[in-house]
Amino acid sequence: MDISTKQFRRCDLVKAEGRIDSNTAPEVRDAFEAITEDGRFRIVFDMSEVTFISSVGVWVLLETQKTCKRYNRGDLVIANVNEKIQHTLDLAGLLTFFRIYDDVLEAVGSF
Amino acid sequence: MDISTKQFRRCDLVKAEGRIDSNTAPEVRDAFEAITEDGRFRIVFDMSEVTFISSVGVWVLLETQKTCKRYNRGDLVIANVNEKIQHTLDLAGLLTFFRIYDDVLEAVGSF
Amino acid sequence: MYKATFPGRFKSLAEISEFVSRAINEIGFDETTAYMILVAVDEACTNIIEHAYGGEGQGDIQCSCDVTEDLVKITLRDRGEPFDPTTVPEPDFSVPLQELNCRGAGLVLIQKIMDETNFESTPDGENVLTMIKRK
Amino acid sequence: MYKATFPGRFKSLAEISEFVSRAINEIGFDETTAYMILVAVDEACTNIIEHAYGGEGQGDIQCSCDVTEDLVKITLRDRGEPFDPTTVPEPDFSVPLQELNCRGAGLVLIQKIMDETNFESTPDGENVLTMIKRK
Ligand SMILES: Nc1ncnc2c1ncn2[C@@H]1O[C@H](COP(=O)(O)OP(=O)(O)O)[C@@H](O)[C@H]1O
Ligand SMILES: Nc1ncnc2c1ncn2[C@@H]1O[C@H](COP(=O)(O)OP(=O)(O)O)[C@@H](O)[C@H]1O
Repeated sequence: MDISTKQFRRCDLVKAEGRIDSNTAPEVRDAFEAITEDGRFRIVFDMSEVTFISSVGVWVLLETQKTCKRYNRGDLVIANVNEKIQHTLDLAGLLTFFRIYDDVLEAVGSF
Repeated sequence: MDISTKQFRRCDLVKAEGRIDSNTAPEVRDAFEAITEDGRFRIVFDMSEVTFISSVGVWVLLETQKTCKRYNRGDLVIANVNEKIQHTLDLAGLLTFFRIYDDVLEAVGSF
Repeated sequence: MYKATFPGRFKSLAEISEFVSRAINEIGFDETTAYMILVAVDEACTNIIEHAYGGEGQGDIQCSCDVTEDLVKITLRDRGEPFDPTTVPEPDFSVPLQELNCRGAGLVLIQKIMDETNFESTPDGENVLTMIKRK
Repeated sequence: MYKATFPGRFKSLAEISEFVSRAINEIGFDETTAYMILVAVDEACTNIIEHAYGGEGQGDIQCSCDVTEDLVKITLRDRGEPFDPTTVPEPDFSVPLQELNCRGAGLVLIQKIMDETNFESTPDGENVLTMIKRK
């Protein structure tokens, strides 16, 4: 799957395109880990081009969120989450673990 | 002229639309002053919808830039400057006083 | 009646999704419902690969979709370990982030998305998960 | 030959710009050159209002555009204070930001943009600025 990352002064932007399922979730995790293992814990995840996410994908986000929020050092926020994905997070009872922004600019500007 | 401002955590975004000439430059100055007088000195000026700027408009930007950069407390950066405006700044010999970004996201992310 | 067999690999998930999507297309679910059904199927197939087969490449997943005017019945069959979902306790996600145990949302989603789910392990070693979604 | 008179107010600047833009349209300058001519005209008119008239509402600005196949000649007339641009020293902008004196780019721009500029104050109290831009 296509994943791009971009480093800003105060946060990193990760954008994934396509399906995040058991097959592709590891690639997303690698992208996040490349950032957190570099000691940066403020991440914006742009989901505008994510067409599908399963619980396995959600767990990758939440493992990353745990890493980011530990010691109050950061946050993983999500931008451009479509209704269907938002509904999935909500049904699973996991929506509350994320700050969600309407667009990437708002999300980057929040750090 | 239409001017909108938006406050982010680390900077303020100002967007103006239309002509910035002797007639409208005071409105732009007011928008910047509302921010700097509030004690915020990191400003992104989105020029994507600015169709024209005269030297009077450029001076407003530079007076604001002086205020922002004083005591090293901030910066006025510009985003989405079209070629014609860039050429104007260049011809006047005033281009070097600004950090210019390709888009607002880059500019906001730079703070 | 749509029926197809897929190798039990994570790569098959996108294909199974495509297959189910085509099958339920004609019944005219609203976009969100159609999408959520694909989530349930993905969760179920992931569980088959991960838990019933204990990993990729251990066996096939057979998927069939029965579409009537006002419902779809999706059946998934595998030949992995038998399983009784009623033995799985409901996970508690209303905990602080750092205490969150990052697993166990799959069954929750399947149950919340589908109107009926039934799991049976047959004597000849087949596991049959039937899921019904009404319009 | 395009000719029009505008009140010496900053509000007129957009209208003058429109007027000159229409006039130079037919000669087919590239977009940037056409735009830069409008910058020069804006600078000159701002100076007339601000410096020749000493403020808004003190008199008119007459603008005419002579368009030939390969050049435009723009003439601006006012009846304000006479002025000799050669007496204005060139500003130095190559200084640190905080030492920058924020004025004096108008004449610089006019001179750099136009191919020829000529300023005359006639005995009957008219100031005539002629600016030529060749294709
Ligand atoms: N098809 C299956 N075969 C065997 N065990 C299963 C199956 N599906 C689910 N399970 C068991 O139920 C548990 C909960 O499943 P699920 O809610 O999908 O979460 P997860 O797969 O993330 O653990 C699994 O950890 C597993 O022990
Ligand atoms: N039309 C004019 N009539 C009288 N004085 C003028 C005129 N144009 C320019 N000047 C003088 O030349 C100076 C430089 O003009 P300019 O480069 O346009 O910068 P600014 O108007 O910002 O001072 C002005 O400050 C003014 O003293």
